[in-house]
Amino acid sequence: MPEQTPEKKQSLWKRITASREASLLLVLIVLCALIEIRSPEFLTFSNIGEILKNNAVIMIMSLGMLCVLLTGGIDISITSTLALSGMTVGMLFKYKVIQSTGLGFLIAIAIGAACGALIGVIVSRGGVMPIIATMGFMYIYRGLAYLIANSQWAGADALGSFTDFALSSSLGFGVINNVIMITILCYVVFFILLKWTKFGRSIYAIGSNREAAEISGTHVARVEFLVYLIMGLLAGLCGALSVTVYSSAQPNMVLGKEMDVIAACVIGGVSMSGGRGSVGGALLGSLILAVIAKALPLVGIDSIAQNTVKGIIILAVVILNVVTKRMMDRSNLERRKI
Amino acid sequence: MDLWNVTIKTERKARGYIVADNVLELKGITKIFPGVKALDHVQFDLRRGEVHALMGENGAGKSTFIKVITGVYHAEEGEMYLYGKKASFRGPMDAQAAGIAAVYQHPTSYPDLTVTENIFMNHEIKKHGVIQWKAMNAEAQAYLDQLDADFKSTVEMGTLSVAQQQMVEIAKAISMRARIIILDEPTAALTANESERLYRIIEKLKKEGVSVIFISHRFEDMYRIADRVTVLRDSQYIGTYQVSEISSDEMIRKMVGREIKDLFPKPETKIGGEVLRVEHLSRTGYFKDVSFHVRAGEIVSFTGLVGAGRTEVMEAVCGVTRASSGKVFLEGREIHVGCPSDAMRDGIVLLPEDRQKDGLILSWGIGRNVTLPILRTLSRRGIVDVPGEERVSKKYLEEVGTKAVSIFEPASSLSGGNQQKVVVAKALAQDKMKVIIMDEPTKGVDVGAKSEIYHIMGELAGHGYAIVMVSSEMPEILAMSDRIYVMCGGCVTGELDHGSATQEKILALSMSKDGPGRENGKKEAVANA
Amino acid sequence: MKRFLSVLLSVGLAATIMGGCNGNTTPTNASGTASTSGDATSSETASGDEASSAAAAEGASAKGKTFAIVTKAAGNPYNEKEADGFKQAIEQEGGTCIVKHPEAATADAQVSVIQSLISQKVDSICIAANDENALQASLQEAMQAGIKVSCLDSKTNKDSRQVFVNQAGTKEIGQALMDAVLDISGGSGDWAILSATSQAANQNAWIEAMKTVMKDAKYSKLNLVEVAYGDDEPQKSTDQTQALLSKYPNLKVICAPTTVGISAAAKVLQDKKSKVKLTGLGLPSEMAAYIGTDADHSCPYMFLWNPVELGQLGAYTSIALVNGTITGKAGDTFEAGKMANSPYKVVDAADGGTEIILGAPFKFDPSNIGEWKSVY
Amino acid sequence: MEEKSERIVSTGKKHGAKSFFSSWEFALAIIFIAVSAFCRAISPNYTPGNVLREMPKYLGEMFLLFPMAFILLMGDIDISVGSIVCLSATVSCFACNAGLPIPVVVLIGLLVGLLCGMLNGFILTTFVELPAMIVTLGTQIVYRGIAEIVLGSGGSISLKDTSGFNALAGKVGPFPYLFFLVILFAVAFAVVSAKTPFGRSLYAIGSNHNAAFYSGVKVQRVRFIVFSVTGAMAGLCAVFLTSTLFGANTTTGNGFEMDAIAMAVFGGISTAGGKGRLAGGIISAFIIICLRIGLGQINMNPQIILIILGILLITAVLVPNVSSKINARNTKNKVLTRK
Repeated sequence: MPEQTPEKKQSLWKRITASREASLLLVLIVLCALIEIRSPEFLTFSNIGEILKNNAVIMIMSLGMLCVLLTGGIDISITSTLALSGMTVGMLFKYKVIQSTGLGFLIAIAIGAACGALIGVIVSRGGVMPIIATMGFMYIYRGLAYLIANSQWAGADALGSFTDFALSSSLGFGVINNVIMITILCYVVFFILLKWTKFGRSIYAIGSNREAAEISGTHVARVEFLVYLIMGLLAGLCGALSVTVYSSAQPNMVLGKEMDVIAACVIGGVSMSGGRGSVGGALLGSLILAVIAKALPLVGIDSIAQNTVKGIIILAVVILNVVTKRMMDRSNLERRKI
Repeated sequence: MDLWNVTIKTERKARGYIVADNVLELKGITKIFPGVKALDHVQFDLRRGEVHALMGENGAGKSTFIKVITGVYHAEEGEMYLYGKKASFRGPMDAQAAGIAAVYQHPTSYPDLTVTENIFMNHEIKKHGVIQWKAMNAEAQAYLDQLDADFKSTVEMGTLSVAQQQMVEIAKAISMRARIIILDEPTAALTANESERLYRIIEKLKKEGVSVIFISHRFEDMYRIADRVTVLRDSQYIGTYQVSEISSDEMIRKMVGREIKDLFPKPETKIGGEVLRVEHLSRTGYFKDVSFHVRAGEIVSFTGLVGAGRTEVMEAVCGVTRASSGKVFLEGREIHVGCPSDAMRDGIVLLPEDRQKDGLILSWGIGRNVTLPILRTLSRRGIVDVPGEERVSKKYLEEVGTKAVSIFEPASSLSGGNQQKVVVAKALAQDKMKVIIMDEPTKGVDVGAKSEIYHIMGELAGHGYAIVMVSSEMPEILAMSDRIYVMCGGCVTGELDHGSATQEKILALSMSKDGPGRENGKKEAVANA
Repeated sequence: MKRFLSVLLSVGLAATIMGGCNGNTTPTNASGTASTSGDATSSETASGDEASSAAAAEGASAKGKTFAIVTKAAGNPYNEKEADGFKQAIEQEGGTCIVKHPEAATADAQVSVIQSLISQKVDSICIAANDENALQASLQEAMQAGIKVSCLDSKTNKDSRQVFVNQAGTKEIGQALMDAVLDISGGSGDWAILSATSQAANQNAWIEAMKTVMKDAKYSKLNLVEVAYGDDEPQKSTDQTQALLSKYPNLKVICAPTTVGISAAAKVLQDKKSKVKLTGLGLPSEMAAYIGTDADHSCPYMFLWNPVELGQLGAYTSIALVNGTITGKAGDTFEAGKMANSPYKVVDAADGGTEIILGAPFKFDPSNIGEWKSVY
Repeated sequence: MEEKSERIVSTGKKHGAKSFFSSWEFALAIIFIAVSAFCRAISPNYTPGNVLREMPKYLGEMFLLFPMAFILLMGDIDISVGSIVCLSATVSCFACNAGLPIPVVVLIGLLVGLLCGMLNGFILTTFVELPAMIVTLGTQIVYRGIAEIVLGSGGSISLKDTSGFNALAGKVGPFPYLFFLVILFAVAFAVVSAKTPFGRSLYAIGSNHNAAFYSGVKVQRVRFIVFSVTGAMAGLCAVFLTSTLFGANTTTGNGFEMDAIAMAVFGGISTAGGKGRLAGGIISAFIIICLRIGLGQINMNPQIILIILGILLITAVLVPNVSSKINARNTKNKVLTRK
């Protein structure tokens, strides 16, 4: 069996292809290198900063989606949750109900968490298929966002000091922009959560074998509930973030981006049937998508072709993964002596 | 050598030494499911360091009883005493905390996670909330070494064979410092020598003063390992006996509630011409150069260790997987089978090993299950003739004597034996059938049903069907088969006929060399499905 | 299975036929419709009595009639202002107003809105089209049903409208924007356009106009490097702007003739303290923070018309069409209440149809932005 | 413990009158009547004529519902249909503007859809390990992307000569052709799913695809066929959409996949596969359509309509689950009290 052949026996290439993260990192590096050759201004500090800042929302939400997918679920309501919380905060600032940035974030997160909790209850207690439950809430939360907006936007002028947050780097010790800093923090927290805490492992356990998890005393319903709550919480945070980053709150914020988040996770090697996937994968997946989106205009591919390229890359990555796995299995079989 | 000194290494508060003689005692346990009484005032007691067998037909309530002990189910009535103190478990966690560990029939493992994680799931080694991977891996490896396992603790569970997975489960039980270990049909999936290894482990545990509850359908298990035996029937408590003082016939009577005359009815059938011939069949990584033939009215069995490639050969013959080389002849004519439907068209029918997963659609009525393969023949102008369909299914289900309320009863509600009968009926319904391949036909089937299935096999042979049986159970192989092919490491290592076959010969042939695991094979079959 | 279908069909027909009988007995008057609509719509449609009281006060040229305005999308303040203006005017004239926002900013969604309005037997529809041709079928159906159809802000093709209420002559807008670009760039250099969706009729028209204006010799030193599309999404607009900046290092001016695009671009430029300057069409309330001539403001000045007035003009046009004052032929004239340059005249439009022009685009600069940002 | 006799006693028809009246489809029929009556009450314009006139706009999406129901029955999902609609609408518009006769244009539309569907099917059956969700997510982006490229910077195309497509939008009395076509397909798909071996194999695959495979169902072939058919139906939907929009643009068919799935699920078809009947999906589709029309006629805020639909969807799934849980508890108590 391949697993029993000692690691050192495997060539470097094998080890890279064996680990999804490693191969993705390779892809990312090659990608960046190619783009850099085409347009040298790509890998500048400011440019990378922009990439991270503009995609912070996707990157953070793919963390939540990672957890959801790990339990074998899915959540397509996240962007609606984002819009609802973001819009609410925007309006609160517009009508001078609140002034403090911190409070704004707290409210956004609270709203997001509430939305997530509701979904969590419906899914974990009500036994509704996640895709259906979240599809329903996708309509509901988006609708609520529109109602709250009541055909108003919160522009830069209305938001006032709240928009400065995305510009300053007070959290990043004056070096790293706040938004990027928050992203990094989220990733650190989730890395620890998933790898080194009981809760994290039970998420994997549920996705890997639900019945076993129940029998061995994992509180499946509770964990599932928490996972959707966390997802909502992150979506809420992202609501506030995208308001500060684009210094405008509009009810149709990031419409349809939930698919990008899911795509990021899947490219990152997260299995949609649950149990498999890692924070590193989510990071690389969302980074690859971000780089592509940023790079296409730079390398002179008409931005009209952007979606096509994105889609093809998604397909290519997942198919490639299957092919390599099959090849490895075959070579293992052939190595067996009969 | 002492198993516990391994666990002492871990800083976890050692439980006080047990003095009570009765480690575990249950009185008047009653468990009720919607519409069904699964346990009716069952009693049970377990002494320190004893192996207590729990016997009974499928559906007698053994598994339910275990789940009550392990806190998965909560009994409506009855008390449980642990070390003399009254105990009631709110959930599995309580049972684990109380030192009760269960190893279930189908290992309840996490295929995507490593062996270490499987062993330490829900009792990870943590330092202020942070999981200590190094320590866990090391400790897990130590347990595996104690059980002289042949795999690493960092391996993914999904890649292990059933026997290996069971070993992990036992390691898990030890890691929890369990004083009471429950083994639910551990030997069902094991071959003779794998079982032997398990027995040794159990004896080791006994010496440590661990009490073991042992569920099995195999009498040889009970006689080999158990001190006392408790029998359940129809969710009722029948009695508890000293194993040394009870004969197998008595046991059968107590379990089945009636006399079973000759368990293996092997009718004398006249053997006709050759029906199926397989020549030099090979599949990379699974089996090589396998040749065999079956004649009409003949029962040919394939045996060998798990992983010898028996199932894989049959799957290749029936088109579940593709063979990489070799020829298959049916009545002298070469046939090319690409998928099961091709095989059925030609008259080769496979009764898969895992009838729950591959044999039946559990949520469907048994009638529909029977007619699924023959719907096209049952439909006029492309429309299924439902009354006709129901007639046919009823006919064949009765022919094999399925016990069910109606043909609309979901397959999931039937006992293992009856499910197997449905699968057989499904095969019989195919009038083209010439060869019937039964993969472990009596696996997880209780004694009563077993003999009935043997009867059916005999009748089929009588009707001139060519029968191939894949089995690991010595008694049935020796009793039922006209010829026996023994496989090992993907090759046929010998062919014995009814007269000359003995347990020793078979074991010798099946251990002539050690073969690869079979799990990947199963996986691929699923992938192709 | 067939049983279910038969159940379904019979039930369906039964219900609708039953409906039919009642339908004939009850007189369908639209104000009644409006008032049954519950709180959901009270925010949008006039509650009947208010309208009638207003009608009593005025000479009531629109009394008892129902006028509908269909905006491009919900949740957009510009559309909202437009609708407000429309509503004010209609209610002053004593008519009933229905404001319809489509479910999404697509022609597809607008079709069902129009269909619904036809069912409600409104007297006129004034629509800001999401697609120039896609609405033809339904709007023609509406006209056949005797409904007067006019467009405002963003036109449909000439066959699917009677007249187009144009916020400002397409030529004038093109001219104004080009002059702005010329002035801000200092007469020469690279400049780019950041538009909304690539199929927005009015955007494309203005861009075309700018290109034609640019043929003039005095713009010869200006070099239009790219037309980018931000799809009226803040994020996409931001990405596109940043892409423009990194692609064309010596870019001088960005012109964004879209309210979403311009505010997104303004933010990018202002945050980066970029030397690139911005102009275009934007809402004062959105843009106030960015307008200024000094280094830390990204937009020296921009243009827009007053959407409220545009809505009002739309309303008076609808009324005029319904009362038969105009038929949509070039040369017709009509009174538009107390509006500035009333009476208005119907003139020939570039696409062969006719249009009514509100006036020249209005320039917003540091001097006047303060007063306007609170208005719209 | 229920009595198990030696012989099988076939207890008559399973789908007896009782199970019919307790079936989800029956409940839906009731809801449908209720909704019609409700709309009738709130809007005086909710007349047969008006409803039939407004319907075609929504009917087109039902072409997606039928095959989507099949896909869900198999436990798969296809979220690329909306994009297929967009692509084949675009292509057929170009074809029409190229002056091809309308039948050819329609065929081209269908063909494009079919090809897209076949590509989905091909990928899914060659790489069986991949979940349909992610594959169709990929193709969703690609198909719309191709449409965007074909449409170019303008982002939209409109028919030069609308006469051909106008003919498609024709009517017999108050009934548009589309209506009859939908009914035709509804019956066809319903019969196939309920009465034919093929339909039975769909349920088999959805319930346990291993067992289906071992029982001789050509699982992958069935999947390929269904996904291809889905594509073709999307093409049909596109053609009729074009006949109302006289053109196509990059937003054409946005969110159609979600609508189709919602209709099916509201109709009692489980996304887990193997459960539900097409009839339910069809009735629920009409419920949703009528509700949209009715609420539209009273000028309700479209966002509120969406919220209502969302709530309906969730409750439709939640209620049966919860009630079954309660039933389970009750029966248990019965047993307890009996002894």
